[in-house]
Amino acid sequence: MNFSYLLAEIMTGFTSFTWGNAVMILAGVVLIFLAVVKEYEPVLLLPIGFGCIMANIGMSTDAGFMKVIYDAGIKTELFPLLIFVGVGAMIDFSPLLSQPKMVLLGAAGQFGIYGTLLLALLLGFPMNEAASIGVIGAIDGPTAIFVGSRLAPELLAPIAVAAYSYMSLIPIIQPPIMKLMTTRKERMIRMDYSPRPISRLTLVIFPIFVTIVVSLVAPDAAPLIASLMLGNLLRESLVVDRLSKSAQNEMINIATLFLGLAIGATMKAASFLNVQTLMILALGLFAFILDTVAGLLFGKLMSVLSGGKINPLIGASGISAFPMAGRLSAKMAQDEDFENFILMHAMGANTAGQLGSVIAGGLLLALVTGL
Amino acid sequence: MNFSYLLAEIMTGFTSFTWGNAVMILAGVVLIFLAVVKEYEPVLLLPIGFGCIMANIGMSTDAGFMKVIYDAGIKTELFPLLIFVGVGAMIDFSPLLSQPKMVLLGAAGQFGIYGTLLLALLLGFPMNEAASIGVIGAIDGPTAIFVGSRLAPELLAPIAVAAYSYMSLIPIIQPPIMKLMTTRKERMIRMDYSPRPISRLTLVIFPIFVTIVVSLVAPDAAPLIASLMLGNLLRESLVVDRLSKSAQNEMINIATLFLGLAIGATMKAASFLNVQTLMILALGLFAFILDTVAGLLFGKLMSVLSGGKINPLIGASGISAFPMAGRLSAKMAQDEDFENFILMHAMGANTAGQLGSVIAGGLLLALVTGL
Amino acid sequence: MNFSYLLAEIMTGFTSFTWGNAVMILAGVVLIFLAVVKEYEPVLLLPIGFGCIMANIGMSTDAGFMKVIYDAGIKTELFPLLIFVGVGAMIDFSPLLSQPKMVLLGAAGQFGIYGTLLLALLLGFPMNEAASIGVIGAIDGPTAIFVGSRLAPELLAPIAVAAYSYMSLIPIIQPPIMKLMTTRKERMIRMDYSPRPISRLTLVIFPIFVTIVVSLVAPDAAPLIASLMLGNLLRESLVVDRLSKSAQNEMINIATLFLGLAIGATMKAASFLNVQTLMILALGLFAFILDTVAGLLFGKLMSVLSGGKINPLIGASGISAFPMAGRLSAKMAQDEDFENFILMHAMGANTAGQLGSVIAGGLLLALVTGL
Amino acid sequence: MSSVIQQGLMITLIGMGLVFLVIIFLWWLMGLLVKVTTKAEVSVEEPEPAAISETRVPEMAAIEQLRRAAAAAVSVGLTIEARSARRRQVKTQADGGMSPWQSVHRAQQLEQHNRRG
Amino acid sequence: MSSVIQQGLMITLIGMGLVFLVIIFLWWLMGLLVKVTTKAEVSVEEPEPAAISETRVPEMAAIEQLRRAAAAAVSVGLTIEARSARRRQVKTQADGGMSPWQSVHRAQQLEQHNRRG
Amino acid sequence: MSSVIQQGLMITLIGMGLVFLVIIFLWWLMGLLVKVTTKAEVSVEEPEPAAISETRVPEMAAIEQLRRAAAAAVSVGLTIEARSARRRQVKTQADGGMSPWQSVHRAQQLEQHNRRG
Ligand code: NA
Ligand code: NA
Ligand code: NA
Repeated sequence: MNFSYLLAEIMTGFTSFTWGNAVMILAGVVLIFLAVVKEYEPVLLLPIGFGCIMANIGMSTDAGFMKVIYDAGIKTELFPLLIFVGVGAMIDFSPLLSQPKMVLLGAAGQFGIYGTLLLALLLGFPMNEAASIGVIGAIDGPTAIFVGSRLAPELLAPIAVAAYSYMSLIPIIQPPIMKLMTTRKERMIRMDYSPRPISRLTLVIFPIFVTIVVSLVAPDAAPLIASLMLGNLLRESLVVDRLSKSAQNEMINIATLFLGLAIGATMKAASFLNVQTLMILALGLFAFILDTVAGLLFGKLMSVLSGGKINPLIGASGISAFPMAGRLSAKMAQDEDFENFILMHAMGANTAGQLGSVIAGGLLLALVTGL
Repeated sequence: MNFSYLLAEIMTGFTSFTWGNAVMILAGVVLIFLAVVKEYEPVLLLPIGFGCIMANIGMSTDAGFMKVIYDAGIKTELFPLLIFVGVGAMIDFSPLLSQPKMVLLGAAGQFGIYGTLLLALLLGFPMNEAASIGVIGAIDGPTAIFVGSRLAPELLAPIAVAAYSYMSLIPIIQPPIMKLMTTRKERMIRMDYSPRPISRLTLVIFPIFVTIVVSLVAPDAAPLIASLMLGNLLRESLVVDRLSKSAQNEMINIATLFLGLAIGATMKAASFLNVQTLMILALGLFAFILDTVAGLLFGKLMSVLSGGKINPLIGASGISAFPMAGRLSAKMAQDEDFENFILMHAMGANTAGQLGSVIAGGLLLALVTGL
Repeated sequence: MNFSYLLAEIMTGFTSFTWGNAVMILAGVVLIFLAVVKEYEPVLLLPIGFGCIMANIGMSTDAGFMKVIYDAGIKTELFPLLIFVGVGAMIDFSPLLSQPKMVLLGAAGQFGIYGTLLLALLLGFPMNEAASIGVIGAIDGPTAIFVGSRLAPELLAPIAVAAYSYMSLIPIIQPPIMKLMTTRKERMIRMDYSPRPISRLTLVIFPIFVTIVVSLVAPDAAPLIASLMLGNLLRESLVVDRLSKSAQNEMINIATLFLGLAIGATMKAASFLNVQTLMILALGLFAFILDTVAGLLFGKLMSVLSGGKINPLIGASGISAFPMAGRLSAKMAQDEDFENFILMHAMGANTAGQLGSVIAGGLLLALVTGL
Repeated sequence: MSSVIQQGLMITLIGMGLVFLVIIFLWWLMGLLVKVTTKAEVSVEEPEPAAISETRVPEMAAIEQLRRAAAAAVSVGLTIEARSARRRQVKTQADGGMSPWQSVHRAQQLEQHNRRG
Repeated sequence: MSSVIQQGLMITLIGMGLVFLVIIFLWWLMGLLVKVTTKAEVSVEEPEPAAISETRVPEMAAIEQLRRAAAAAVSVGLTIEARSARRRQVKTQADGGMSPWQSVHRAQQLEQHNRRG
Repeated sequence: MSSVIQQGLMITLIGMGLVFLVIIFLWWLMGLLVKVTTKAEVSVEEPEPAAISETRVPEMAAIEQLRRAAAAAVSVGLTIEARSARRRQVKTQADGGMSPWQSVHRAQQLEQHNRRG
């Protein structure tokens, strides 16, 4: 019986611990701090933070139960899709359907994808990695994970972390850009909301149509759009309330918890702590800024074309990041003038951004695969 | 860089689209229409319809996430069994236990299985396929899927679609047969309901006994009966309310949603749109009709033997299709005479039909495998 | 067509039935009886009992759907970990944090592990099996299953059955030992409860600290402690109520149901009914008794050292078995003197026992693996 | 007649025969079970007879009364209102797949839970 | 300019072009859909027109009124209280990711459920 | 003594020793944690001190009072009623695995949630 060997076995936890692990644990603690104290998207940041800690005290996705969860939910793409079913069941498309032109803002908010892709290429990333980084600019977690895990699975950790962290930091990232790019007068533009009536029939047909159209145009985005629209159909059909509620509650909760943990558990110091990760985090921030700028510029263009009837702030909601970006635009307008209530228009643009992100992600996947 | 190749990649959605796909999408839309507007079993028809649409725009069970779901839930037989746990937790066997002779009606309602099997053999189907088609006559979704996927997995799509669609159409299929085969006088027979008291002890022992007996007699049906009776035991034990509620809610909801989607996603035009499918759909309808006729005839026989104390309508509840068939029989009696309240007897026959279907399905599996 | 062969196929259920199966079915019925009538931990005993019946009428974990569930949840260790997330979300560590010395009782309650290990070695079990049997003395289901399935998977069935059955029998096992080992005067000691205030910050930091510390010290226990503390963090963060509720409800319910079924389904007569099993059951009972004795002795020691300010009964709560043991100690004190309210102290010791069990289990795993 | 059809008829005969056999056995078993458990409860004085021997007679009687009351109400001319009320009632039962017995059972269960809790 | 950057620009051009194309197509489709389904409901007398043609105008008007009422309240000097009330209201909407329309829709749904049930 | 038993004793010694070591370390850590976080809250004036420094003292005091009140009630002769009332109370706590502190905490949590929401 070898006592020193036994001691070594007992000490493995300490002997395999590195400074990098300590740094990453600190990063995990910061994420949890942001979640708990600042309440930035705690439902995601808390599991990611905890997963990050786990990864650096021996429970990464390399082996063990976190690998089981990663393989079952991320590799199969099930978690992002289950989350999308739940998100779809939470989305009300009637603000968008009653003012269809808002859908254009959902296209403008995708410029960040390609701007970032180009910058990443310039920085020397190969095409597949550059595209994966660009998709952070879709500003939509499930889309980023879905596309990223197909094009460059080795970069999934920093991409997902960037996507979700910046999304939760939107109330910090967007306002200065909004103030810089719009005049006070523009922000005070009131928008009339006298929408066309939307019938239940429309709301039921819409998700079916969108599924078919987008799946034909961008087959690579088909699973994403189908999940989102399935959730929406469950909601709008009004006849499967049980399923709709399950999708919005148990299903999305559990999928989100494990998605967050699994993403966090990929953040092992050995593979995460490097210059590339820092570059991706910087590029991700760039994507968020570029998206916001493009959205606002397009908002200003629409404002001018409409003869000043459109508040350009709603352009910033077109970036996706549903529903945070929509709420934020409405809040910015109200901060200028408490009577200015543009939430409905902002949510219209925001749901359009959700559609636009999925479409753009699917097309990007097709284009890069097709090269 | 090959631009035309890129274009081809972008256009795959359209180039691979066929007329058959369009027809199947239409079929999916019809199923959703029946679910949403007619409210025929929407919890199942809506996911099946949506799955059917998905299968024909590139998301069939051949690959991708629908294959993951299919392999995880249908191939392993988990989804039908999870659903049965939930169904068992919803069944109250006390009406049956307080009038045990009703259980005979659950045997009569299985003639459709064998009648259809024989007809399918005559039409040239091999034995395993004929038996799979016959099991549509069990008129019970999980049983049909369980037996079908073992005997003839290649026919699972049309079998499951037939089983679930006709089940949701029972309020259309059964009434004309009921009116044709019973006189007004028969339908007006009132049944006294002064049942023996059923103790909690009985209700707890019953599911355990049934599990043991049926598993020994029809081992192939063991998983089905065990799941059903496990759910019932959770319910009747009164001590695991948490588990019983989970089985009746989250578990059955999510299993149903994904079962429906996966079944629908097998309905790819290339493999579904053919004469065989049409024949199976026709044979399935025949099975439903034959079951109803046999049930009613046996009901009439029991009515005569009892000296006119039994309303033959309850025979039609013996086909299974829990709980729709039970409700329908009661409604038909009440339509003749508003004071005629035979719901308890009909539910007794209906739960007997549920047992009979599982037993018959298991025996069929054993017999065909044993040939 | 061979009729006798068909008959044989139909009779397989009976021909493969043995006396051993009958005995095991009876055992299953007894477990269900304890669950339903005596209400001893019905959430676990009922599924285990039903699983035991299933295993002996052809549905063991050797094949079929029970194998699917076993492989998905026990082999991957997911079920015990999911249950721990839910348990963690139910634990309030503030009684422990406000009287930190109570944590010592959580160490004392682990002597049973090693005492049983030694006894099992004396009885001729090899080291890995002896350690697996010893871990019954952790008196914590998930820990026993986690450690047992790694060290001696072939013994998992009797170990898990012993762990859970005796845990549910704690109200019968502990009281006589408590009465025997403490004087009436000791049991009547009142404890003052004027705890230090525990801030939310403390409660949030605590699970993170414990995860890191225990994972470094006992890396083999890392998944267990991380799951438990993740659940606790979900609870104490106060910002992810949705996730916390899902963990405490749907997730733990479904994991518990299937864990119980799968454990029960390993109890096939052929592999379960033997002398070894009886020895393990006897050794398990010994472990429970030894743990209680050690806990009480340590409680008496602390009582003496504190100058009679500590009621030694709370020592019996340090064995883990959260939350039954904590409640029982409080009840015993109250039975002597209705005014004696030591529940908070007992729960402090009980949560300490939960921590101690996980740590002891992890260290045992490391030591035995390191030999 | 081809051999496969013969096989089919054979299977039909054995299959339906066995179904009826098993069902008839269940019939006998159910009768026996109800008889034995009811007798057991009467003869044996168990420690907690209230909890276990709780039969459903009173509730059934209550519902029977309710049914009769509704019938009486109808007969004295309140047909339409009663009908709609009844329909609502029946619909409610139907929706959850619950018989009145089940709902009474549920209520009982809840009550018992409260009593326990 | 390197070939990979050229590829990138190409992809950007095609990608953003297609995104705008698809989105413009959706714009047209949404307009058409709303027009057709609204017309269909007006022209066709369906068996259950109430259930299907239930539009959201009245609720929207109601919320608009609510908004105006709040505004009026503010203008007469109840600024702070109303503000906090409003904030609470907005926060509530925000928390569940629900617009007022959604919540009205939910209520409707519940009501309808009750009507059915 | 056979070698395997020696191994067993060795493991027992190291195992229990380490368990006590780790637990004693946790004891120290818990003390430190409570001290530091309480001090931190007193010294640092944080933006939202109310939300974070919310301690549980008042509730504990309240429950202590409740306990004393019950005791008083018993002493004046209402033993049986109070006992059953108390038992019901204790049972309720036990069932959900919740201490009174936990339930207070829950209430707090709910309240806080409402405050936030
Ligand atoms: Na976007
Ligand atoms: Na049937
Ligand atoms: Na222990």
